[in-house]
Amino acid sequence: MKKYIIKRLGQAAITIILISVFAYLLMYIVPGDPVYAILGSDITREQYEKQYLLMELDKPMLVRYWHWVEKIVQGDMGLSYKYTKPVMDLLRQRLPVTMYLGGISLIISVFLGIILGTLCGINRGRTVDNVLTVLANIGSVVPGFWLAVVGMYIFSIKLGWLPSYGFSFPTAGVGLSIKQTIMPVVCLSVGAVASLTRQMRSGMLEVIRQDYIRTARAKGLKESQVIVRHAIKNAIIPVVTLLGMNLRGIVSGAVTIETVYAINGTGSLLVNSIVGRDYPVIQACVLIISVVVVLSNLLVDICYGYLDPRIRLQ
Amino acid sequence: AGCGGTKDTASSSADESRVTETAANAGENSQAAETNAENSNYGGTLKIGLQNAIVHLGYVHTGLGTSEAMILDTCCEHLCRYAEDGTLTPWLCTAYEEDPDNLTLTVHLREGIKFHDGSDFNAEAVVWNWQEWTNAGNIELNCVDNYEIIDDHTVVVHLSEWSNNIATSCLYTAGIMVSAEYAKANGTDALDKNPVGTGAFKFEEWVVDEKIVFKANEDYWIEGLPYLDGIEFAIIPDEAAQISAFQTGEIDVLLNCNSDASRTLKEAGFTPEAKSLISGGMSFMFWFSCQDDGPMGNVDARRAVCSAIDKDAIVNYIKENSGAVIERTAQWGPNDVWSANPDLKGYPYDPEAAREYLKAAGYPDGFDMIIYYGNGGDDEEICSLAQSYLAEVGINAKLELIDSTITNELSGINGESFNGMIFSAGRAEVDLTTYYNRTFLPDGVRWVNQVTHEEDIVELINLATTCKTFEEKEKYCQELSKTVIDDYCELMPLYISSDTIFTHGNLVDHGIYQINAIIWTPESAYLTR
Amino acid sequence: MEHFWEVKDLSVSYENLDGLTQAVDHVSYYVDHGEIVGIVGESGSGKSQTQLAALQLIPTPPGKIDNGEVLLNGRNILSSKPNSSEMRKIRGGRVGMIFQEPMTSLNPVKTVGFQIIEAILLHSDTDKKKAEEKAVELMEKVGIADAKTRLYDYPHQFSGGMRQRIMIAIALAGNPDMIIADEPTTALDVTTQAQILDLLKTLAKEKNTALLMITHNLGIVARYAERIYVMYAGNIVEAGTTMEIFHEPSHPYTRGLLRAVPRLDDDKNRLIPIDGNPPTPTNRKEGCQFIDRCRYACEKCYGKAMPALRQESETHFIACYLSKEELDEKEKSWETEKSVHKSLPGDEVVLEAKDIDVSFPVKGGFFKKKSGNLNVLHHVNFQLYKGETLGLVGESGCGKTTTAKAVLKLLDETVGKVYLNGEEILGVPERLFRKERRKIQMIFQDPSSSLDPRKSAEELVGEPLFPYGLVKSKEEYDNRVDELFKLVGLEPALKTRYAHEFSGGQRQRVGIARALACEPEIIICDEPISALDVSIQAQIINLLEDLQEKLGLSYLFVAHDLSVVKHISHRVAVMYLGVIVELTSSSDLYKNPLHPYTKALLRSVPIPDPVLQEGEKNYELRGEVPSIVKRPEGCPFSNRCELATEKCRQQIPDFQEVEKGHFVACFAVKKSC
Amino acid sequence: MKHQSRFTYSLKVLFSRKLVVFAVCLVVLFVLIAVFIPVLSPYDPYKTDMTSSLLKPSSEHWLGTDKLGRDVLTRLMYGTRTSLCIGVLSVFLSSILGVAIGLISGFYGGIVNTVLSRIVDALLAIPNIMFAMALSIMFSSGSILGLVLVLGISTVPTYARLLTAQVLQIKNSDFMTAEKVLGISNKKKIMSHLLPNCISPILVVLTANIGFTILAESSLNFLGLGVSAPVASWGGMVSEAYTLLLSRPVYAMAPGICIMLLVFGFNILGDGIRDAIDPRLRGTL
Ligand SMILES: Nc1ncnc2c1ncn2[C@@H]1O[C@H](COP(=O)(O)OP(=O)(O)OP(=O)(O)O)[C@@H](O)[C@H]1O
Ligand SMILES: Nc1ncnc2c1ncn2[C@@H]1O[C@H](COP(=O)(O)OP(=O)(O)OP(=O)(O)O)[C@@H](O)[C@H]1O
Ligand SMILES: [Mg+2]
Ligand SMILES: [Mg+2]
Repeated sequence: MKKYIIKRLGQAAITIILISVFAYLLMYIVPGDPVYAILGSDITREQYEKQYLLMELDKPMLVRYWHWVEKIVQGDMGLSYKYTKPVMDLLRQRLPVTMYLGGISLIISVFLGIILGTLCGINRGRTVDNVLTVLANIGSVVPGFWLAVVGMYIFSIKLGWLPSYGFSFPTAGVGLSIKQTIMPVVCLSVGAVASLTRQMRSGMLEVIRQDYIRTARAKGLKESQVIVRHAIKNAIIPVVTLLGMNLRGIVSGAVTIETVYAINGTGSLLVNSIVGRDYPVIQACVLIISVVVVLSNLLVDICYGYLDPRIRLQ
Repeated sequence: AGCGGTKDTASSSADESRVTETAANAGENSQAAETNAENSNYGGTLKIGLQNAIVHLGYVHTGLGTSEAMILDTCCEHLCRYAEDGTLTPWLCTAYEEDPDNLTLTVHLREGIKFHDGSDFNAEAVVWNWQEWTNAGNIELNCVDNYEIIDDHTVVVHLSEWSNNIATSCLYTAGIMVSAEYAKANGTDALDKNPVGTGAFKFEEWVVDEKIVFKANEDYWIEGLPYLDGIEFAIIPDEAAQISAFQTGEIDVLLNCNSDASRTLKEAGFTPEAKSLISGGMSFMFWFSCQDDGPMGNVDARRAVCSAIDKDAIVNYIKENSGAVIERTAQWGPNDVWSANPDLKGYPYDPEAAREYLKAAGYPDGFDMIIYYGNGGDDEEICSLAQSYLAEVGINAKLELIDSTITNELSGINGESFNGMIFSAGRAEVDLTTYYNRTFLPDGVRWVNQVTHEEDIVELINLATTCKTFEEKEKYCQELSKTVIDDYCELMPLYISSDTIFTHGNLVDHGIYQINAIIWTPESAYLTR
Repeated sequence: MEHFWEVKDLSVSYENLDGLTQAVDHVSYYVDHGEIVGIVGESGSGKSQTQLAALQLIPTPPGKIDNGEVLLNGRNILSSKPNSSEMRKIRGGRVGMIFQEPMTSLNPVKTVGFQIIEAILLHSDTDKKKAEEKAVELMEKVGIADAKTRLYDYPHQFSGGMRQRIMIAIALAGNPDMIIADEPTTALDVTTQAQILDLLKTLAKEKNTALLMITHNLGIVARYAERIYVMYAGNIVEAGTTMEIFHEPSHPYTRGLLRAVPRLDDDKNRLIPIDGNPPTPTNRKEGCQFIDRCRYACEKCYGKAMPALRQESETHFIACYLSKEELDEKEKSWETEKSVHKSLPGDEVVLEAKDIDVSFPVKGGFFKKKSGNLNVLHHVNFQLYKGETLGLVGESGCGKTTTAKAVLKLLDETVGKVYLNGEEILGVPERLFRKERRKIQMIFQDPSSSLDPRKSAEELVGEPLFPYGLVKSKEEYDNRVDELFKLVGLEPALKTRYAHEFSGGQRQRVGIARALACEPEIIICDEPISALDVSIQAQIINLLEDLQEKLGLSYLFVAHDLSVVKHISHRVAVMYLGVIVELTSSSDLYKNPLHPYTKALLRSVPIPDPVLQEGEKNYELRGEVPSIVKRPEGCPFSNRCELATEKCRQQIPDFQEVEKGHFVACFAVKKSC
Repeated sequence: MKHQSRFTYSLKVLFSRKLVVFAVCLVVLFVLIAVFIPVLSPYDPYKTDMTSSLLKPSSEHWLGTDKLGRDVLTRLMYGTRTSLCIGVLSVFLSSILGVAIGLISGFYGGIVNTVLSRIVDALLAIPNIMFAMALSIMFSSGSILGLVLVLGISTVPTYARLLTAQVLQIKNSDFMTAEKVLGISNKKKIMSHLLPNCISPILVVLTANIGFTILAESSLNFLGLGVSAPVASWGGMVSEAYTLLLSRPVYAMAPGICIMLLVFGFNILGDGIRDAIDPRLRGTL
């Protein structure tokens, strides 16, 4: 197992290095002069040239990449063009928000997905299964932002139950925080719940056909015991490997949902900085988010090892 | 008399009464406040919804965006304010005198005012602010030779050459006052995050991209003001959320919404508040890329484009749907101001004429072009409409959405010419010299690679900035306007729009957008229950 | 008379897209206390479904128990609901079950201890502590060493044989009165098979537990069962005591099976296959199900319902319209058919393997660095003569396939020399060797995975024709393809079909035709029949023999079934953990095995003859088959060998000729020539 | 099953589920609409008419008109064309690129595979929408073709990974060994044996991905990075109408519902095909 973890760590490291290259390269494939991005309109030639040199735009790309990496290793991601403050500070504010929302969504969707998927799987072909399957299929096709807008109209304007925008951590007041969190979390989770339900359902169907389930039944176990003790853990294994994908989906969802609900997380930061060509921020966001995804995948793989003893020993 | 003469005399004679008037106003207001306190509710925190993210706040010496400038007015004040008729009126100063012959501007400061950090507002502070303005690379005060401090509350500005804009520059543009002592102690960068002014509200907290909070200034120099306990700006970029937050009462005021939001709110029973403006609206126009080798480089082709589009119809349509006050104009600035040229025709809608122009330009069957537009506002609809008009005379326009960086790049000093036009908005300035020089002079910074730098235009601009009498300036400006638009057809103005707000009707004397979008007088606003 | 367990008229059907499947059709049988009863039948004949349905373990829907009753001590248990507590008490408590696949029948994510203890707790009132003790006891009883320390290991940490032992422990956990063992050893090696079956038998006899043993291997029932039921297509076609079934087989199917399987003790030259394919019980037609494949069928048999079981003697029942005499009569007329024509090999060596070593790099660590070697083959030597069949047997994982691949030059890891017609081939670059590949072809174990599912049979068979210039024109091509089809006994009309549209036997024929298309001299057969049904195996074996005679081919025939290898080969090589331990002529091998491993192997193979089995001392080979990863230092067999000495544990014995043509690698065998 | 060709059998499995039949009908309906719009609608999707702006649904305009007075239903139908075009073409593009990369990395294995896999890993870690956003600014033409490129390229890694795994698996299968034994050339092995056998799982993902691409396109549009006006696209219509949800619910909901229906159709179809051609694939994606 230790070997396995080390190996996966190594792979993750290489992946992260590559991501850093991509993140850096983004700046060059995206059109738009970074000088204008930093200085805005109405700049004089002198201002332009000064800034051009300041940003080392005259240096070869590899040199700049190297400088960038050097700084990142020291924990410095540069200054945001737009906010003129260290990107690190920005991320320190924004990342927890997205991680909090994303984390809650992930937890909720995993729980719901597993429960609903199991329900579908063991009731295959019955009404519960049919209804839930259709719902899951619908859930996976609703555009998140659209749901967010529709939800806002219903729960904020029509019913007045939930606030229309904003986000705060529970430390700043539990009641408000919960109210503000409900809709974004729902919008972020719907897709993941749906896909996890589907995955869990098929996992369950697969497992339920297995010989060891028959063995468990032949022992004289109750059906519920068969499912809880023998089926679920096995069915979860393939679902766990797909968690990484779901995480990626949730992060993607955050981009639009955060914009709609005026939540200052990494998603909205990224949108703003892409539109505003705030390159240091784009690079940092892409890097950080991808690294988070890579690390979560790593975590998932390790969990996978613990869930599945067959992997653990290899 | 110098060329600022007309204003000069008017303002100095009005100074005294103006000052007393302000004081009286304040007194009245404070009385009203007391009565109000008994009957209805004022105080509380005013929440204002804002769609743009705020980037700079207090470091006044860098150029501030529209919303930023307005927000800063919550805590910082100018030496002068604009009256509703657009004239400069003393506020932190009590009076000023311009002397074009001696090249001086004398400013008398109000006494007994303190900055929020407790330091005194005095001549030294004012001079520091001006110098800081110039140090930051702004060109407005470049004609100043030196500042002479007569006493604690009197400053004389000595000019090296006369500029008829000097009062505006010193007293309004560069006349926003922040604490010099604070800046000296903490560095000017600190001001960016923590503005320290003299205003009715003190800066409290700024959570980037989320909210900006101000608290009432107990020691405000006008007794009894402000009424409100605080003001909070909430930044909500999404339109749906803005509408929703406003309707549910999460915010009291919604600033600057586009026509969709206006329409929805109007249908929900709210009335937009907007003032008909003499100056200070936004001017919406198409800029041609006149230096391009393609059809756009041909003045007749540009004329064809102008004539093919029914600008009046488009503007009427926008007017109907929008909450703002909208005025169709064929000039860069508003229609009824001194710089406007009543003879300017601006190519009225005439498809036949358009076809003629096309023939003259050598494109009888029309041509292809691009229309760039930005994200937001009603830009997309306007451009779509323009496109469908152009299609009727055979001009095949392709719409392309670009973002602000690309717009800045195209309009900047390295901008490449393209075969088309770009839809853009800018401040509708009455005094053309403030913007025309940035654009049409060969060493300008805006659209320089797109507009033609015709000799007659350059000459008119120079004449307009350096002339000493107002009449001359009026004449040159009007001529300039006609030359640029009618003769060379470099741009196609559509309309001027005021800024609008929606309130729940319980906000009194809010002072928002009374003069223009960057000026706010928050001190006497209050909420009723 | 009341039996302990009696199934009466049980019918099970499945309904799904393919149509209605009558998996079990009016099956009746009984088992008494302490009795060992066998049920034999080919794959799909409904053996498992009968048992699962009796315990109401079939999935419903799509499955359905149409009618019948299952009497446990006279009480019909089918009247209880599938998940009722009575039913659950019976499962595991009265009737324990062991399933076919030890690899998949245990929950991979739970420890074996958990799974055994769970079963104990279900059927007794003990507390957890006691249950744990009992679990350890059970594990020791089924022969797992260090039971205590291994209690909380996971299933994958055990070998297949050990897992099957754990399954037995689970089945025993509830102290059942009957154990149903559903093909408990199909997936295991012969030596392990013998161990497991012996264990089961001992346990059953010890406690007077009834044992229902389901299998498709006639040898197993002959050796272990007291009474036998033969199933075919959902029906029981014959029932009787073991003696009756093997010595007076009545039903044509039983007779056919006995004639079709090669026997270790019998030198018969030719197998007599059952024609056709086993039926799929889907959308089946009325009447005798065997009729299409029956060589005895006459007008009497047609157009009627399924024949009922007819009592022949007190214990002997058959389901056939023909009487025993009529059947015997017919059989006599075919006696002459058993003609002898086994071709004799020439003395020209066509393929020679000299000191072949194959070791796979074991990769590990951070950058997949090579961290060691897995030495799979060790000094493998053999010669293959023209027209000869050389058999290669050995337990699973011993390196048979690796040997086959090595001589085919498919493994880059191969070290040593391989001579094809006297010329070394391992050193030749692939680019140049490609044209030579024609001469040496291969037939694979799994006929379905070795045929590209997306190509028609014609494309598969004809593929090498043009590249090798074996045909010139399209016309020639078509003719040649047809010819090849006929050669392997397939209708040329079938050539447009895709692999999955053939039955297993036909698929293997396509595979053979493809190998023949190149006009090879040598064919390497890697377990070509082990994936096939017993009745089909004989067809393929005969085909291979015929082709050898017709085309003078040489075969390297790899298999783990000693009887088959002995039957088809001129000479046999026995492999153990990557080392050939004995090589001799096939008759010599049975009569005069020299290596202790060969001896053990021969004695593990069950012979489908109860009389012969009687005399056989059931030889216990100690321990599990070790994996190649943990090959002992010296002689690979040293840790299981009764005769092993210190020398054996330290040195690898040479592979030497001890008698003429008889090679052995063992220190205990003295050279006599 | 024996005498039934695989294709008809697959079809039978496919259509045995009512939901799949429904999905197929949906997709077919949308395709028909996309093909025959000019015949179906009397209105010009681009002709603006400011006088009939934002009309409520009526017998003339079944779903009302949009801000510029264009018939909403007509534009929705043209939007079908856009969405289908983008969905189908980008998936086509990405699968071709992905298959090529997957084939190369799977067949040659070793260092090529290691390098490509790491790159694919890295790309897969970058959330799709970010990748697409960056790309869409890069190709900032706002044209359908641009979006096809953007969405196509951003999903290439998915296919590449899937195909690599597939190739690695098939490469070592018995029938590929058989080809080697027969002495068949590499080129023929890849083109006529390896590739056809890798295609079917790709087909499944491909169908479902059309749906996801359409969703992604609408998200991009919502963020202002979609097709430029005046081309009608569902995503564009959602973002142009969502603020009008209260006053013009039909206009605001309709494009969203269309997106859902079409994506739903493709998803179910994908699931159905998967079940039909290879039940073992269930749950692996
Ligand atoms: N779920 C099912 N749906 C349809 N048919 C089924 C199902 N399960 C089993 N069958 C059919 O029932 C028949 C009998 O199956 P069964 O498992 O009893 O065979 P068996 O004799 O045990 O064979 P094997 O030796 O392969 O285990 C088979 O033809 C099979 O196709
Ligand atoms: N490419 C490989 N890399 C590493 N080990 C391998 C490789 N191929 C085979 N082995 C190992 O070599 C040993 C012999 O394998 P081989 O397939 O030759 O056995 P076999 O005798 O054919 O067994 P079976 O009867 O199960 O087919 C096994 O332990 C297997 O795990
Ligand atoms: Mg079975
Ligand atoms: Mg093998």
